[in-house]
Amino acid sequence: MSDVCLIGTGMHPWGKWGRPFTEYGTAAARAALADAGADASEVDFVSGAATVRGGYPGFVAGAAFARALGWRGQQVASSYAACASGAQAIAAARARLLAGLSDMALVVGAESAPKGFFAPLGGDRPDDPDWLRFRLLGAANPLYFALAARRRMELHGARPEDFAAVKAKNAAHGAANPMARYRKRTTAGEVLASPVVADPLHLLDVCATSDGGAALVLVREEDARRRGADPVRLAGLSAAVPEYPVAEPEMPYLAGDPPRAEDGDTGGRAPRFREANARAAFEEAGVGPEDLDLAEVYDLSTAMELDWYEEIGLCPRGGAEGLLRDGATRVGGRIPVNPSGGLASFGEAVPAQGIAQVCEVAAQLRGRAEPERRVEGARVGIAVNQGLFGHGSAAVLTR
Amino acid sequence: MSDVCLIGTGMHPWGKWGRPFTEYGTAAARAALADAGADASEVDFVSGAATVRGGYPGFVAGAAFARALGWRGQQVASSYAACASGAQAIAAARARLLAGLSDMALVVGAESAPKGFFAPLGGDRPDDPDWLRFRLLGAANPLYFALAARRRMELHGARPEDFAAVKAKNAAHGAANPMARYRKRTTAGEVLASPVVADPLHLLDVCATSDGGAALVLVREEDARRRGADPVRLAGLSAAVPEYPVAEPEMPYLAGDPPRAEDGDTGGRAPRFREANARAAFEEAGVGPEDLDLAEVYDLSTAMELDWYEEIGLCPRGGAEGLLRDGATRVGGRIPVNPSGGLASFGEAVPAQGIAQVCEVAAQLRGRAEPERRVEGARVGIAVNQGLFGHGSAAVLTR
Amino acid sequence: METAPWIARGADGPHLLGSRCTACGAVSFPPDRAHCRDPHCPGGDPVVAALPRRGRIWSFTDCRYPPPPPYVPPTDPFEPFVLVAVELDGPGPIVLGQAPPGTALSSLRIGAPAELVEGTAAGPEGRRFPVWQWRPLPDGGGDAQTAGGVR
Amino acid sequence: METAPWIARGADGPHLLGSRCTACGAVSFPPDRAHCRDPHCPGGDPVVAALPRRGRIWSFTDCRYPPPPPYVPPTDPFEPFVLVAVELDGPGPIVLGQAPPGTALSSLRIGAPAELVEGTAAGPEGRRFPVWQWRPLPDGGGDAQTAGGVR
Ligand SMILES: [Zn+2]
Ligand SMILES: [Zn+2]
Repeated sequence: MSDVCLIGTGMHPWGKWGRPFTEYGTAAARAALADAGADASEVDFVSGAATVRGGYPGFVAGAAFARALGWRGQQVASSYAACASGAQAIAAARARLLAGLSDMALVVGAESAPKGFFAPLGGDRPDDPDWLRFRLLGAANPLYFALAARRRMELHGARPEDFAAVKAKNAAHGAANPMARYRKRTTAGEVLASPVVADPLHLLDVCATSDGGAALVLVREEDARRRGADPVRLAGLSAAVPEYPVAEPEMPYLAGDPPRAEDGDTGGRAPRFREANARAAFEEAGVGPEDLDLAEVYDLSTAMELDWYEEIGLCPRGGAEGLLRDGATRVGGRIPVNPSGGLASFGEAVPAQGIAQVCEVAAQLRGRAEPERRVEGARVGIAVNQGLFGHGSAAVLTR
Repeated sequence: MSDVCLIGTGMHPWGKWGRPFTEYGTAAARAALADAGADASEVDFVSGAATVRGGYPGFVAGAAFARALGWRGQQVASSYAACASGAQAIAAARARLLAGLSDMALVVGAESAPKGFFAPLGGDRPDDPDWLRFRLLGAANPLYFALAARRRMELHGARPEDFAAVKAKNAAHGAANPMARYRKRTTAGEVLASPVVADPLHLLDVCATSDGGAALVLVREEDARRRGADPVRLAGLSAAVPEYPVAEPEMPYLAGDPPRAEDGDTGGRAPRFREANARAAFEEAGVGPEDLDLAEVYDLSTAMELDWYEEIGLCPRGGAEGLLRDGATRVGGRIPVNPSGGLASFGEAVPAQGIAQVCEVAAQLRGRAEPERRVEGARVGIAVNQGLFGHGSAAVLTR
Repeated sequence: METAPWIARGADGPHLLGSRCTACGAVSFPPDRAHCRDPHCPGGDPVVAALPRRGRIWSFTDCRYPPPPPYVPPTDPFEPFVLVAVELDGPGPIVLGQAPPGTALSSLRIGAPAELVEGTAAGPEGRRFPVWQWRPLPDGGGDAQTAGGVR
Repeated sequence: METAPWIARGADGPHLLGSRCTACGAVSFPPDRAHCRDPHCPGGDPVVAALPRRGRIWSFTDCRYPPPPPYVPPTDPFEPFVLVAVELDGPGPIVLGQAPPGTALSSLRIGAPAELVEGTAAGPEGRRFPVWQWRPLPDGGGDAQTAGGVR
């Protein structure tokens, strides 16, 4: 099977700009087309990552971006999966290209975020777990992150200082990234001195919400070669739901699933969806965690970054703290994680974030990241994230 | 290129049942799997058509259906395009199958609709044309339908009696369809005697909103043959945006685009997106309008059905009234349109409707429609619809 | 939305503000902000531009039932209103607007001239805001039918 | 939502109502309505079932800033509250719940026992409705750590 390649990436800087999401998305799309050396008229598929916070145009983001860029009768799609929206939009584009249904796909995601905690839509919706968790329990996102962080402390000996060290590492990376919203170094001490949001997590442990936009231009590998582009191979991609039962009460659920009676307390547990997606993407790509030169992981909280180390196979369960403390995941270390600065430096722009992760991995594989945060000679990278409702995605890129 | 085939279809009857959308979707999915003779464990891709009216689970409909059916780690997607959501979900499934990324796809769409006019979400959103059209103009959907209907009367001599005759025809078809919500015959006189909603359209000219669910099981053609299934070929599919400029103020816009200066008043006009989608789907399928045995068209209003006759090529511009008056589009006529009963008999269940149209075409091509509304010996059918924002879709199925 | 969007007063009366592209001249309403939407455009900036305040009726209808929120009916009980689509002179875009209260549906004809007037619309909590409306004009005759009939 | 969902009073005190599959025994909270969610299930119906009212603390945290709507803070000014995840005996599902007001974070330990009590939550316009809460119990010692630590 032929592979699909990225030949152009583009971003609108993250921030709180207060403009419609379409402006960020079209700016990113124009940048991606320019980077690809492609004309907009070559695009025959526009794959939008939708946003639920931009009114109706956000729901039909693919069409909204296509219109803003100039309607040309392109095939169009709009995908939504919360934070995994970007990955699903990329997956839609990859499938069309591999199927030969389209020859050049433009993937775009953008968000214009409200301030503060993410909150559900209005109305009374007692069938909606996302509504119930707020109304019944006040369980905003950071509380879910904090439950997992506390659990990690108990099981693996993580300390608040480790969480803070994740932030310090990522902030140092992000300080050199012109696309990041927060471009200053942060010390672990500053994290620990920031107010506690949800014990054990401090304000600086939890990612903010941002405006931003990101876009990719994708073609089949032979077309990338023919064009003389500077391509990055999208070698593996997975956007899967978990396997039942899922023990953890994943956001936004009120409860997890108990184990099957015949499995007993510990038996028959499928890998968590994050591990499963990473495994599936590695398998498609024909590489493994040992081949990775860098990883972009979804650090909704600093503690969650440590979970990811294990879930993508950088170390065994319980090994993340050691990896972090050894400096292995810093730029310059054995396996840099979030050289972009991660969500710690960006703040989350939901449908754009998964695409931005892929932009970052591509920049590193192309040797184009700023020198201070460059992973020299990188040839294999992964980008992983998670949506609400216990589903997520993983993308493996190779050079 | 191999084709993709439907090997199973399933529906939950349309109505106003007042239950969560996931229940309709899973019921339809189970019916489709049973029809396909497939086990749920064979499905490796769940493609959900999203709903914006079901809370957060509606946005991530693919994952919500996968969860309700029992999470198995399947790849998943959620597509949204208003009324064209179902078509985009089918398109996502087809692409994955053709690319060889998945082997069996389950496409599901379902809606639990509020009563009355569709209204936009809450909040103040002056950047959202769907909000603006209500706040500034009170331009609910039927008003857009009525502007087009009045235009049709002016240009092509349509009469309110013609519109009413469309309803009578479709109601007669739907009366024999156990999946339809309205299963009684309606006379043209009853339509004309119903209250005017937006002149020239009466209450019975405009489709209602319903609950319902529809699902498809798709595999590649060689797998369909190997399974000994009763397959229908998904021979062409298009879900495209229009080409600029679009003269008509399509829902929900406040205005259309003027012609390009150099084109003058009449020149350089691209085909409308509905025509363009139908042409693209015909082209992929290698057939033309002259090969059609039946058509399912999106009769949001009775008058709109007449526009579709011309846009899918059943007759030249201005010929629809003649076709209707001749009885050609009745079951038993030369080219039956909406043998299911159409939206007139179903009422619209947004993300399910496009999938239901395909279920109907498949039922006809398989010779399984109820005798009173069966199109005998049908081998080629089309299903067309339109979303908001001027984009839509067309699917050509062959036997 | 407390103030009227996109209405300005010129010497000859009120008109709409749209955008016009500095490169290709493409006109858009409401105004485009960031980029021209014509895909053939060599690349221009949309600048605010006054649109013609007259045009020809492209189609029309009325609304007999109260639209849902965020529409706020200006009267209680609800009074039906007329909605008109006018193709601006030029030809410019076809722009939707309500007709002034009291306009009879029977006074409208496709192809007949209409002009923009300022009216008021209702917002939440009894607030009013200015909005454009299309007032039908006495029929100029001959070519009106043609102009409106082409598109 | 005016009434407490999924709480019932048994002989030994209040407990949650979940669902149990008639075929495979799968337990779900909140209750499944239409179908069992275990993909290996031969096909059973979810019936309402009382869940154990005790379990072990799986994790816990607190909420120092007021959550956004539809949460309604029961006090003004907002008082931080404690959120607990309890793995029900059985083992049953891990279920989230607030701890009763006044519960100190320092009184909680992963693996320690907890039991369900009825509390009240705030709704719009000053309304209150009953809701389940997790009250930590004096630590039973030995195996508690293990039971809570496995998952
Ligand atoms: Zn231009
Ligand atoms: Zn079961």
